[in-house]
Amino acid sequence: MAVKKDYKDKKLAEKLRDRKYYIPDSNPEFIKEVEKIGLTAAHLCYQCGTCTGSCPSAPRSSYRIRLFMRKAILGLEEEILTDPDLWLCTTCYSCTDRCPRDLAPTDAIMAMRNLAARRDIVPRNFLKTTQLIYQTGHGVPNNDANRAARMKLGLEAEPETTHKYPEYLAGIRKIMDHYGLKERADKILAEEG
Amino acid sequence: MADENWKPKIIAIICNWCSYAGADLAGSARTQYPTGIRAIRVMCTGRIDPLFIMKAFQDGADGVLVSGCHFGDCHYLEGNYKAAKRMFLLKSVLKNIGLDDKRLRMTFVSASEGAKWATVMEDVVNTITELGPSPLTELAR
Amino acid sequence: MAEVKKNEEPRIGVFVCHCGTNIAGSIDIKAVMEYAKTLPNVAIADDYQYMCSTPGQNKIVEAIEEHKLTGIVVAACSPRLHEPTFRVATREGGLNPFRFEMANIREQNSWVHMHQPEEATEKAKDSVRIAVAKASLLEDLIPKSVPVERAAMVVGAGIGGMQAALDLASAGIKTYLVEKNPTIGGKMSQLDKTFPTLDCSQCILTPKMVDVFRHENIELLTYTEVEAVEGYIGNFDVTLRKKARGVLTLEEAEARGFVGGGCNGCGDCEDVCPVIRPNPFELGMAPMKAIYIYHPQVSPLLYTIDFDSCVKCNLCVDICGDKKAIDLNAKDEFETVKVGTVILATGYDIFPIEEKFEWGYKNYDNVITSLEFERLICASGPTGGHLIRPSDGATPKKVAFVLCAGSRDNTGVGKPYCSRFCCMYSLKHAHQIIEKIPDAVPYLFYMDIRSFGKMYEEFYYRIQDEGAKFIRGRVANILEDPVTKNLHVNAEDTLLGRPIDVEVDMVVLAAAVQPAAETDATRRLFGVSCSQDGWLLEAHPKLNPCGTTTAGVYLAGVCQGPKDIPDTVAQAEGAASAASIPIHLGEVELEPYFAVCLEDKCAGCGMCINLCPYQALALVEKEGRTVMQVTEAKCKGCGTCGGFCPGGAIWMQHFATPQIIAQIDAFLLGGEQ
Amino acid sequence: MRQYAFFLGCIAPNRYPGIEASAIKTSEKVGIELLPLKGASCCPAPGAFGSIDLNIWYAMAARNVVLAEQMGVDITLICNGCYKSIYEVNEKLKHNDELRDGVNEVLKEIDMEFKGSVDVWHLAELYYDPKIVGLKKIADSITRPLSGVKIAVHYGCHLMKPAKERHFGDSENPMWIEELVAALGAEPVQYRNKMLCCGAGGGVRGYDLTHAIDITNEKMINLQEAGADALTEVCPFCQLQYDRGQIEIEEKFGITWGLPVLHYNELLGLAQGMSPDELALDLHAVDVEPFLKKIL
Repeated sequence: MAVKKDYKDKKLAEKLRDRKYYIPDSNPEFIKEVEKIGLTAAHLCYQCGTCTGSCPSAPRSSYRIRLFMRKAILGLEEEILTDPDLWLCTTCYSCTDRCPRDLAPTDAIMAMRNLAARRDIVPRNFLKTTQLIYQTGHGVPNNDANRAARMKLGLEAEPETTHKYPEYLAGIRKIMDHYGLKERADKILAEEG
Repeated sequence: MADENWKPKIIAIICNWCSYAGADLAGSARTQYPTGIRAIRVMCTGRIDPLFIMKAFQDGADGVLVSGCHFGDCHYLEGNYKAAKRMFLLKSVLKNIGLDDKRLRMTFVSASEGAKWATVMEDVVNTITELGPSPLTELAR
Repeated sequence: MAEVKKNEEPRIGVFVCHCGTNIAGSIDIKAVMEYAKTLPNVAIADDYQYMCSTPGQNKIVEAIEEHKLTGIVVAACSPRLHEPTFRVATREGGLNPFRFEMANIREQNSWVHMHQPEEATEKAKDSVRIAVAKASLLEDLIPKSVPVERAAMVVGAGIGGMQAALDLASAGIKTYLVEKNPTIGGKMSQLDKTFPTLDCSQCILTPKMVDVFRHENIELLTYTEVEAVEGYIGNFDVTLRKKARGVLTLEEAEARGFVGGGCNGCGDCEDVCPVIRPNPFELGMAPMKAIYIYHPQVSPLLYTIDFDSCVKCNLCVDICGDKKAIDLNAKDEFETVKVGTVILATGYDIFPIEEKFEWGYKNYDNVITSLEFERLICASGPTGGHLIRPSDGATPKKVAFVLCAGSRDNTGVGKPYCSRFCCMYSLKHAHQIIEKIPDAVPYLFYMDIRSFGKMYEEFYYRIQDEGAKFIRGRVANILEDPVTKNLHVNAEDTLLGRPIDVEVDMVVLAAAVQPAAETDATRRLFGVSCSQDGWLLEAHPKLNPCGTTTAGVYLAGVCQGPKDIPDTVAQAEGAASAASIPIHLGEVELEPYFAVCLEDKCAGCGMCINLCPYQALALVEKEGRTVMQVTEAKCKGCGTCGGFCPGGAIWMQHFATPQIIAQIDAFLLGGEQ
Repeated sequence: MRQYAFFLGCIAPNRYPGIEASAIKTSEKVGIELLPLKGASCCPAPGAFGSIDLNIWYAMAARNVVLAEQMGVDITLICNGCYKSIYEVNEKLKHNDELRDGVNEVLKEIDMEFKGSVDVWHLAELYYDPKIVGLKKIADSITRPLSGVKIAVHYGCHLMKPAKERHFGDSENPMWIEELVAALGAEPVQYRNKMLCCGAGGGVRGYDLTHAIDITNEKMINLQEAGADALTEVCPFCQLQYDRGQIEIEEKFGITWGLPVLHYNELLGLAQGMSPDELALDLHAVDVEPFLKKIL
C-alpha cells in the first residue's frame, strides 16, 4: 500500500504523493471485466506499441492506447476510469487490424468506457446523443431547413424512420429504459449542470 | 436419464503414432479435460476390427471413440483410410440395430494437437452424456 | 531366460510409480496398489517413488524371481517414454521383454486431471485393470534382426545437410546427398557475412562445398528430388527423380560415348542464350538466361537448362560444339538407391511478407527483405556490394530495420514463433551499413533483442557502440512519400511513450521464416510428423532432438525449427552421429509386431492381400490348401489386415484379437459394477 | 430488380438529403429497388452507445435488423457508422448465442425477436459486386462521364475495419472504391495516409472538436498535396466531418481548404445526369460549384 504521508499542506501532499505501484492498490478483477465486455483477451498484450503507432489520436494528444492496456493488466482501475484521454479513441480500429497478438485494443477501450459509464463517468456529448435518440429516434434529428430541402428534392419532409412513424418510439424507449439509460443520463447531466 | 450418478462408460481405441502422442502432449501441456474416457492403444487404427467395437457395445459401452492420424499422415500410409471406411459402415450397422450412431465417433488428432485432443475428450463426453446410457447396458449385466 | 510354459496360470506383478508428485499428487497410489492386488492373476503389487530409477527397476527384477511372475505391469508415464526401459528390466528379471505392459497414469491421467483426485484414482484403477488383462495374455516374442545397408541419405544440401553428409562420409559411410536446386550451399550461400564473427559466409562455406564435391564417400545428386520411399530402418529404398538438366556432366558425356565431352562450365552457352529471366538466387534482382548457373562460384560448376523458359533455339547446342554437353530433349530420370538411414535437412523459406499489407513490401520500391539486403550488400551480389535504393539507385543514408516482421504474430497472417536469428542478422546489417556508408544511420525497431548465443550479447553491445539507433516499438505501418519515395516508419517509441515517425531512405523487413515449400511432401514420404507450425517433429524436444518417430530418419537444421548456423551445424553433427549408429552396428532389431497367419483358420480368400500397404502378404499353396503367407521383413505390424480378416485368421503379435478383447472386457465388464 | 430494405440512418436524411435522393434514383438505374424500412431509428451511433453500454447498442441495432427480418429482405445502407452498428451487430448476434439470447430477452419486451434471417450490405459494395451490379453496369448507366477531374477516396474506418470482421480484405491499401470512381470516368488519385480516420468517430467530434478537426486537417494537407479536385466517401458522417469540418478548421485554425466533398451516390447521380438541384448540393458547407464547373 502506498505510504500515507499526511502532510498538512494539500499542494505539497499532492506533489510528494507516493507514486509507486503497489499490487494491493490495484484491482486484479478489472482486466477480467474488460475482457468480458470487450470480448478480447487483453491480458495477452506484450506492449509492442503497434496500437499507439497506428493511432490517429496519439500524435496530437497524451492518449496512449498501449498504456491503457498496460494499466488495465496491472489493475489500475481508478487511474483508467478517471483519465479524460479514455474518450479520445476515434474507434478507427487500425490498432485492432495490426495488433500482432490478435487482440482488439479498440474493443478493450470501449469496455473501459463502459466500466467508466457504470460509475457515471461519461462526457456530456455521449449522453446528449442518447437523449436525442430517446426523444426522436435519431442522434441527428431532422430540422425545418432540412425538411424544406427534402421537399424540394421530391422527398417527403420526414424520412421513413421514427420521424414519419413516431409510434415506433415507444419500443426504442422501452429498450433504453430496460437499461435505465435515460434516467441516468438525465441525472448525470443535471448534476453537471 | 435413469440415474443422477450415472456416468458414461466410454472406450477409446487410438493409434500409437498420432492420437496417443497427441494425448501425451495434452498431458505434457497439463491441458485439463474430463476423466470419463479410457484409452486402449493400438499401433494403427487400421488394426481396429469392427468386432472390437461391437464387443464394446455388447459389453455395455455407452460410447466408443476411434482416433487416428490425419489423412495423408498415417504412419503406415493408409491405415486410417481403411479405418475410416470401416467406421462409416459400422455406423450404419449401429443404426440398424437401434443404437444412435453418435455413440461411435472417429476423430483425427495428430501428435502435435494436444489441445485438440482435450477438445475431443470434452466433446465426446458431452455427446455421450447427453445421449444417456446405452440401451444395451442391461444386456451386458 | 526363464521359460514360461504354455497354459501356465498367469502371475502378474503390478508396480505403481509415484513419479515424485507428478502422479502421486493427484492419484492415490496406495489405493491403486491395493486395488491391483484384488485383480485376477495379480501375484504381487508394489509401488515406488521413481520406477524408472535403478532401485525401481530392481523391484521388477527381484519380483520376477521371487514370485515366479509371467508378466509385468508398470503404471507410470507414457509407454512412448519408458516402455523400452521397463522391457529391459523385464528381460533382466528373466522374462521375455514383451511380457510387459504399461498403464499410462501420468500423461493421460494425473497431468490432465490434476484437480479431480478421486476420478483420477478411479481412472488409474481402470487403466491397471486393463493392463493386467492384456499382460495375462502376452506371449514370448523374439525380435527380428535385419541387416542395415551401409549407406545413408541426406535430403537437402544447405549447410546442415552438407555438414551431416560430410560427417557420415568421413565416418566411412557411403552417403547420398540429395539437393533439389542445381547447386549446393542453400540459404547460407546467399548470405554476405555471418554474425557475430563477421566472417564472410562464402569464405567459410565454399571450402565445405568443395569438400562435399570431392569426398569419395559422398554421391552428390543435385537437381534431384525424392520421389518415393519404401522400406524401414536399415533398408530404405528411396526413388529419386533426377530432374531433366539438359546438360551432361563429364561422366554422363563419357557414358554416351563423347569422350572428353560434357560441361566444363565455360559459359559459352549462357552468352548466346536469348532468353532472359529473373535470377532466383539473386531474388529476382539480377537477370539470368534459360541456360544458367546461379553465380560463378557454384558447386558443382555445371550448367542447367530451365525448360519452362527455354525456347529450344539450339544456339547453345551449336556453340557447345564437340563437347556435346547439351541435350535439349533430356527427360527426368529415376533411380532407386538403398540406404540404411536418412537425414532430412530441408531448410526453410522466407514468409511472404507482402501479406502484411501495413509494411508495403512489393508496393513500395524501397521496402526490401533481409535476404534481399544480404544480396545487395554482398560483393558478389547484383550491385557488387553497393547498397542502393531500388527506386532510384541512390545510396541510402537512413535505413530502418523492422524486426519481428511476421514473427511472434498471432493474427493468422504471420507466424506465432520467434524466428530466432533475425535480431542477430539485423544487428549485423546495422554494422554493415555503418561500415560501408559514411554517415549512415540504421534504426532498429525491435520488441526485444534476443541475443542469446555465445558472444551474441557482446555483439549487440558493439553495434550499439558503433552508433546504431534502437527504438523499442513494433512498426505499426509504413507510408511512402509519393514524390521522394522515402518512407515514413510509424511506431511508438514505447520507452518514450510517444508515437514516432522516422523518415528513412530504405526499410529492411526481417521477415519471418517458415518450412520450405517441399517440406510437407517430403516428410509424408518418410512418415515424419510435423508440429502445428509445420516444422518437422523431433522424437523428443529435449532428449532426442535429432531423431523422429520413424526409426532410421533423423533431422538436421531449420527444418526442425528456426536456428542459426552454429545450431544447425551442431544438430547436423548430432543427426549424423545418430544416423551412423545403426549402420555401424550393422543390424537393427525390429519390434516383432508382425502379422502371423493362423493357417488352420485361413480360407485363402486373399481379401487381406490388397489391404497391405507394403505388399507383405501373398497367397501360397500349402498341403493342398491356399493360405496367406507373411513376409516378415516387409510387414510393419500396422494390423490393417488383422483388422479385416473375416475368418479371424490373422494373429497380430502383441496386439492380438484376444488381447484387445480382454482389454475391452476388463474395462467394461471387470471392475466395480 | 433486387429488393433491399433501405436503412437511412440519421445524417443522410436529416442533413444531406441529396445522398438519400441519389441513392434511390441511382440504384434504380442499376437494378436495385430500395424499400422503405418503416420505423427505423438511429443505428444507434456506435461511438455514443457503444461507449456507454455495448449491450444497449446490440439491442437497439438488433431492433432495426428485426424490422427488415419482418419484411423478409436484406438490408442495404449508405453510411459506415450504420454499417458498423447494423452489419456488425447482425453478424455478432448470428454467431454468438450468449449475446443473442441477451438481446432477445430485451426485445421480448417489445414483442420482437432477432432471428438472424437477413444479411446487411453497404450500397457501395452492392455496386461493386459483379454478381449484383458490378463496374460494367455502373459504367453503362452513366450519361455524363466525370472526365477531367481528380477524385480522392476516403474509405472510412467502420467499412473496412476490423478487417477480420469484414469481407473487403486489405484494409491498408484498398482500391475497390477507386475502381467505382474510375467507372464514372473520373481519375482516382492516391494520397498519403489514405486510411487515416476522418477524426469524428468514437464520440470524439462531440467530445473534443479541436482534436477531431486536427485529424481532418491532416487529411486535407495530404489531399492538397495530391492535387485532388474533390474527395468522395461512402459515409455521411465522414462527409459531415470533412465538409462542415473545413468550416470549423477555418474558424479555429484560420486555414481555408475549399475542397468539395461528395458522397459516392452524389457523384454517381451527377454522372447519371442528375442536376445539382436534384442532389441538394447547395446544402454542402463547402462550395461544390468549382467542381461542378469542371464536369458540367
